[in-house]
Amino acid sequence: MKLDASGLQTFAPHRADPDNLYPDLSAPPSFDLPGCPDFDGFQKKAIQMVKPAKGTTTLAFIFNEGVIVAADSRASMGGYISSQTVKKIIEINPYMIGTMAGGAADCQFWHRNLGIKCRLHELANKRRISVTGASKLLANILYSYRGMGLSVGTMIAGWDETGPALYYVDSEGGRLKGKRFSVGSGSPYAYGVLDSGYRSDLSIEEAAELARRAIYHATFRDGASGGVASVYHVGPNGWKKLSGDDVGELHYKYYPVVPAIVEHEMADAPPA
Amino acid sequence: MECVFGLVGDGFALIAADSSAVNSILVHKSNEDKIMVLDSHKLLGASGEAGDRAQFTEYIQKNVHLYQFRNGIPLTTAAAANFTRGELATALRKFCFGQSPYFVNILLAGYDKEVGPSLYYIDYIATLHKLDKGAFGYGSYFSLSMMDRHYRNGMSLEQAIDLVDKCIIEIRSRLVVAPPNFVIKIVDQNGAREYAWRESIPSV
Amino acid sequence: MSIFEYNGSALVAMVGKNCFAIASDRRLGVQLQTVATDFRRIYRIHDKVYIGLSGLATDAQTLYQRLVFRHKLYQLREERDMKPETFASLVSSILYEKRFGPYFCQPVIAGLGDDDQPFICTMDCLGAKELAKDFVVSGSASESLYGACESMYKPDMEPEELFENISQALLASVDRDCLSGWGGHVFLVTPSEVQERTLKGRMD
Amino acid sequence: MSRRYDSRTTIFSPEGRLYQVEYAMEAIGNAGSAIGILATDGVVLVGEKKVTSKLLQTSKSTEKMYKIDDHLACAVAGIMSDANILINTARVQAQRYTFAYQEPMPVEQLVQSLCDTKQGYTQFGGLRPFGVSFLFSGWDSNFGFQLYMSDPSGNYSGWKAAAIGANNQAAQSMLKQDYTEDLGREEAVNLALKVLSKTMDSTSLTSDKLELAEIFLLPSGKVKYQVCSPEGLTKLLLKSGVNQPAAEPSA
Amino acid sequence: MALRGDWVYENNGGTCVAIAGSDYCVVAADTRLSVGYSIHTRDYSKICNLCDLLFPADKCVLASSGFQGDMKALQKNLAAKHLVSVHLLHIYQHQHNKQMSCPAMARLLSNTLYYKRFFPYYTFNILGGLDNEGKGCVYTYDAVGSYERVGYSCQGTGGALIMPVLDNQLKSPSPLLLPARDAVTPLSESEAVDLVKDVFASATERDIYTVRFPIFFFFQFLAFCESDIFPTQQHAYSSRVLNDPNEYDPLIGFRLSYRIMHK
Amino acid sequence: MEKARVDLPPKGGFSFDLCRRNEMLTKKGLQLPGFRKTGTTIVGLIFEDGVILGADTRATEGPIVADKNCEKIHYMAPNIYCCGAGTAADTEAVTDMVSSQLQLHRYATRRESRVITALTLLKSHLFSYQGHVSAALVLGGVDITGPHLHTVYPHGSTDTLPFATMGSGSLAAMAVFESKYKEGLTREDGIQLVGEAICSGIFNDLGSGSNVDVCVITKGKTDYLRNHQLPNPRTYISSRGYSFDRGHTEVLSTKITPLKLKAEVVENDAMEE
Repeated sequence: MKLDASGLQTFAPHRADPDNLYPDLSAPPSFDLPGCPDFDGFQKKAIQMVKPAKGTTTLAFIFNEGVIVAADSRASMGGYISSQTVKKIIEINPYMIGTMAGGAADCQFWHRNLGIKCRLHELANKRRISVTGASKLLANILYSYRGMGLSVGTMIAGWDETGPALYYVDSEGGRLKGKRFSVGSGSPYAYGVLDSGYRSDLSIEEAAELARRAIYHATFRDGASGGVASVYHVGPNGWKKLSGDDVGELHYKYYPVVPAIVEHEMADAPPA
Repeated sequence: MECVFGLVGDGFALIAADSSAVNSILVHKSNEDKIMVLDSHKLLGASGEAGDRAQFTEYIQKNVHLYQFRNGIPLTTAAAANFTRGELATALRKFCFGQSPYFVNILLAGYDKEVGPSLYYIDYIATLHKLDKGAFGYGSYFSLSMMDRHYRNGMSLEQAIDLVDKCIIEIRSRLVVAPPNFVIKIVDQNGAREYAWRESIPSV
Repeated sequence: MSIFEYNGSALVAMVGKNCFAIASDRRLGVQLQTVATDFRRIYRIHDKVYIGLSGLATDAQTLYQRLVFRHKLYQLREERDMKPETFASLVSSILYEKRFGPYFCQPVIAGLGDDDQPFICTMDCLGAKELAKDFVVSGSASESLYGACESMYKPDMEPEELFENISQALLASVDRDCLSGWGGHVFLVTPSEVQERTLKGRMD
Repeated sequence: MSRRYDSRTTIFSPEGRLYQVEYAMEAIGNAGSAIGILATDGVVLVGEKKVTSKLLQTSKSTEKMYKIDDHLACAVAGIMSDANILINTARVQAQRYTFAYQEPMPVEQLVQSLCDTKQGYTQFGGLRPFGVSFLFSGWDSNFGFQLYMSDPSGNYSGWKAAAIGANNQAAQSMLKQDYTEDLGREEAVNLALKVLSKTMDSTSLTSDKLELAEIFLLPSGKVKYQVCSPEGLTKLLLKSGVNQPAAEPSA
Repeated sequence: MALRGDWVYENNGGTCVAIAGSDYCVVAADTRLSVGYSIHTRDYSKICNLCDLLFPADKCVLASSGFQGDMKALQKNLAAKHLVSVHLLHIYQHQHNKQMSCPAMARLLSNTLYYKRFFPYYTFNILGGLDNEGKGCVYTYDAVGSYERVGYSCQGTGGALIMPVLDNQLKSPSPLLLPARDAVTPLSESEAVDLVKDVFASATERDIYTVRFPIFFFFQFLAFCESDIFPTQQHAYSSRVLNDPNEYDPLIGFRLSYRIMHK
Repeated sequence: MEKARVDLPPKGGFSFDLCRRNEMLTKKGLQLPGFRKTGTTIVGLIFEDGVILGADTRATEGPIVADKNCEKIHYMAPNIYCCGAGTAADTEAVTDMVSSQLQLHRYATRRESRVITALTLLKSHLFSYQGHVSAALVLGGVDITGPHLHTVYPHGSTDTLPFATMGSGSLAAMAVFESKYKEGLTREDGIQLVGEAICSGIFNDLGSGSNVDVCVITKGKTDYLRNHQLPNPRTYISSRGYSFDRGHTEVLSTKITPLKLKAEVVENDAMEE
């Protein structure tokens, strides 16, 4: 069954060559489907075997100075950590960034795809796409693959005419506009710290510190999060990466350890 | 949906637990006190299936009392915790049909003269660990990071209660099936007692 | 997720020039949630025999308590400490007794035998003994530990160098495992003294 | 007339006595004596060794003194084979308590549980009572240093100083005169040796006829049970001037 | 090996490692193809250099472990796509012999893997080669196309065994750090080859799928260094085949052939 | 109030009290772990004046080699040895149990044990557990009635053969035996053939590896050639090695406890001062 892969239009340069040298490769690429009766069973077994990288902590919130977006950088496959240096905040364009949670491949691919679509929107309409529009594009694509096993939990943050905007989009087709979100296996831990520290009148530095602290606490308690806590700030003239701190060092900054003490225990021998 | 969490402060230990007794989607009662006073200086906060929780905690309470009557001296908190863990572990292996193993997670807080306050985490498969701050249930996700953030060794009672309130507010705002009411009990050198209730709806 | 990975653990024992080192991580977790970061997995049976218990924490604790029970009686009756080889057989028989309902716990035993010959051995959860001359590993990070130790091990290391190698092997391996880590704990035992050190590791 | 009543251990005689228990006490009277003294900073147990042939090769370091647990020891007077059974039971009870509570067993509870075992043999089962008296010494965090004495009837009582075995009445009365509340461990040892030397019928007191064991606290706060070596004992005997002037070298 | 009903995948074992240096990149893989407990062949290369008839893409090499059937299919698919893109470039931008650089090939591989998202290629890939500035680069993938540029990586059944050692030896601060920290001085080429040989020997000891056959062990290195700064038009690279496949390396006791493509 | 039943004197046999809890854990979605298996190639053959047994020395846990040099040839009696394949714990335990039974039997009969006794004891034990005790054994020995070689399967069935192979490498080993075995082999040829069979298992079967153990049993003499061949030395020792200088690992806290040295037992004379 051929799937509607319109979302997949990679705009290969228009071919003038009529003799269609490479027939099958010229058609827009579409997803191969396993020709087996039980598609869901197949997906479950394949995913279990392939164990795509998963597990993460990302958060974003709007405050008076704009939007703060933060994420960790660990990808794990089952119990094994496949990487500690995954870039989970994806720069869609200078005014919009997206976060990656759930399946790493799904997020990477569809964010790249979204970047292409936004660029085309700019070329077609001579003005940057709004965050609402971009998040709607992604939500529609993900919804069209609903039930096929995609796993994406992403936030689209940016600054457009209406000012700072933040959307949460996931692979179940959900799309929520909001001021404060955290996504991923470490999100409840992040929420704990985020909610108690959040004020809309935070300075940029305070907001960045709050985000960094929330990511750090998530990495401390959640096994699937760790690596580097990256913090971005989206202002009127686009996003800017504020900091990237290794959570291993952050821990000893927040909870400094008294220098190594050498303690000699009394010998068991009774007093001579 | 049950939330139990506890922490150790300066000269005291406290346990907070939700107080809703639920059965599938029904809330039978919202002021069920799930923290039992084990003996004069010990609190036992338990979460898990209602039947198991009541049965097992009372079984432990009666045995602890029996020990005190028989030997004249109360059990230390460490001994009570290890005793509870031993009972839970052996109960898991009982062969009585129809009785599945106890499904009960326990936080045991106590005060001893020499050792001071202490808190023990015993999960339903009888893993025992002494710690300064611990939590069970869905609420644990929110309260653990909150406690990590604001907990200091040797906190005063006011600071601790303020932290507990923060946790409760966080649970109420973020947990989908958040229990409305909580009971807080503390134990220090003058004994174990109920400290306060935090009720967001009048108890039914 | 296998039962061995429920709590997460990492254990390694390495032999040096008539000394040995046994090291473990410090995490107690419930699947991905970290409950405590000061969990002790290595126990001292007596001055010259240490045992590390990886796998399900509750079984590790029960097994340790039963081993102390049996070893104490042996000590009282024989008026001497158990040799490591004998102790390994004791552990193997206790594990094999539960062949069809096993303890989910893989012990690593390290000790100084008579005339201070280092002895290390590990078992699977049924008690199949594996005596090694260089190193033994176990836990949820065992695959990484195998690779790390295989490369980093050198025969006849001095105590100080042994400590550095075993710590580097442990830290490098737990940094590749979600379920273990959060610091390290190393016992370096030589005929004249025991050095117990806690390592500063990544806490993520 | 009393013969008819003593064949069954669990039957009272018309005068209200359990003959088998009394006979057991009689048997203990013949065994080597043992003295225990509670000092302010420890408990001292001294015992008289009956069998002292140099050909004897004992597997155990001490004949009269037994360690029950790290914080608990006992001195035995009576039939040794019976004693071994009871000592093993005591050791298993102590480990069971530690297995359940991960704490050392309080001394009185152990003595109580052992005496319950002994009492069983005076009321049911039709078996003869154990011919053994114990002096239990130990330390626990509830009551500090303690000394208990138990006899075949299963009765036990706490003592500041006590004697069991051969001519224990004489030893007991001597102890009553000389015991003072503020005895330190050294004075307690000297007193015990003095009392023992008087009650023992053997001519001279040498280290191979004696056993000395102490329970005290190490500076690190841990309890220590320690048996005194023969050399240490000889020095002690000389120092406390207990033995006869002609201290011929011990055989 | 009877196929089990509808299940079309198999794991042929084996391990591959790649280390990127300042001006070289070492890619190594073992040469055993096994199924279950038995060995199909001892002489199967998991490394392919994606070259095709017209345009030898010598800038990067793909090593992959897992199901070798999928790997063959992936190679053909990738080579075909590469041919199309280079050919089209050739036609429309009049750039002859314009090679697809390693980062470009990496993106192509990621998309190719993702197009099979619902019927995945069961291969765990490593792409090693040189980027446009001639620096070594290694890209590591999961099976459905998530990829990332790293300094070193290893995949396959021995992967978990080798990775901690590489971490320990090649630890460099994460590229995500801000303020950024400069990378630690990478190993020289010979040190890298030595490290790879050692980790492979360790993996061989402990992983039954990683090959170890003392007499005949074909161990293929393909080390690339940027060829000299060649004029845009003329495309030349010098490849010094160090030694012919049968040379017996006394040090490590097995047959070794590696190609160093030098600047 | 003590619970008397903890650790009663062990009444022998298996205790099943953890089964219930393990069942509950598996219901919760946790899988049971695989036990250490000896992938194994074990062989035995009869030669002119006795029996030769051979085994490899690799124990595996799934794809990982758990033990590179384990002993698979177990002592049963001075004149009887037994190679074990299958679950490592089962082979070890069942051979230990039967060897102690044989020892008691020798005390009772004051005669050398017979291979048939060992065989019957093994097969009845394994049969009573219906294969759940999964041990596949090659039992060889020389007794009063001459040399014997048997194989025992986990379910309790046995064969009597002139040459036999078991374990995952048995096919490779049997190929060598089928082509080269002949009656009345000399001792050297026998050992050489057994070594060759084990090596073919080691190289062709992934479950077997490392070294070759051989045991030659003849009338009145048994020599167990542990690590008879070492065909797989570690292939490469990195010239650089991994030396970390002192203090490379950051330490949070150190506690040093001196041990009483065994040499001078500190005997105190508390009464000294």
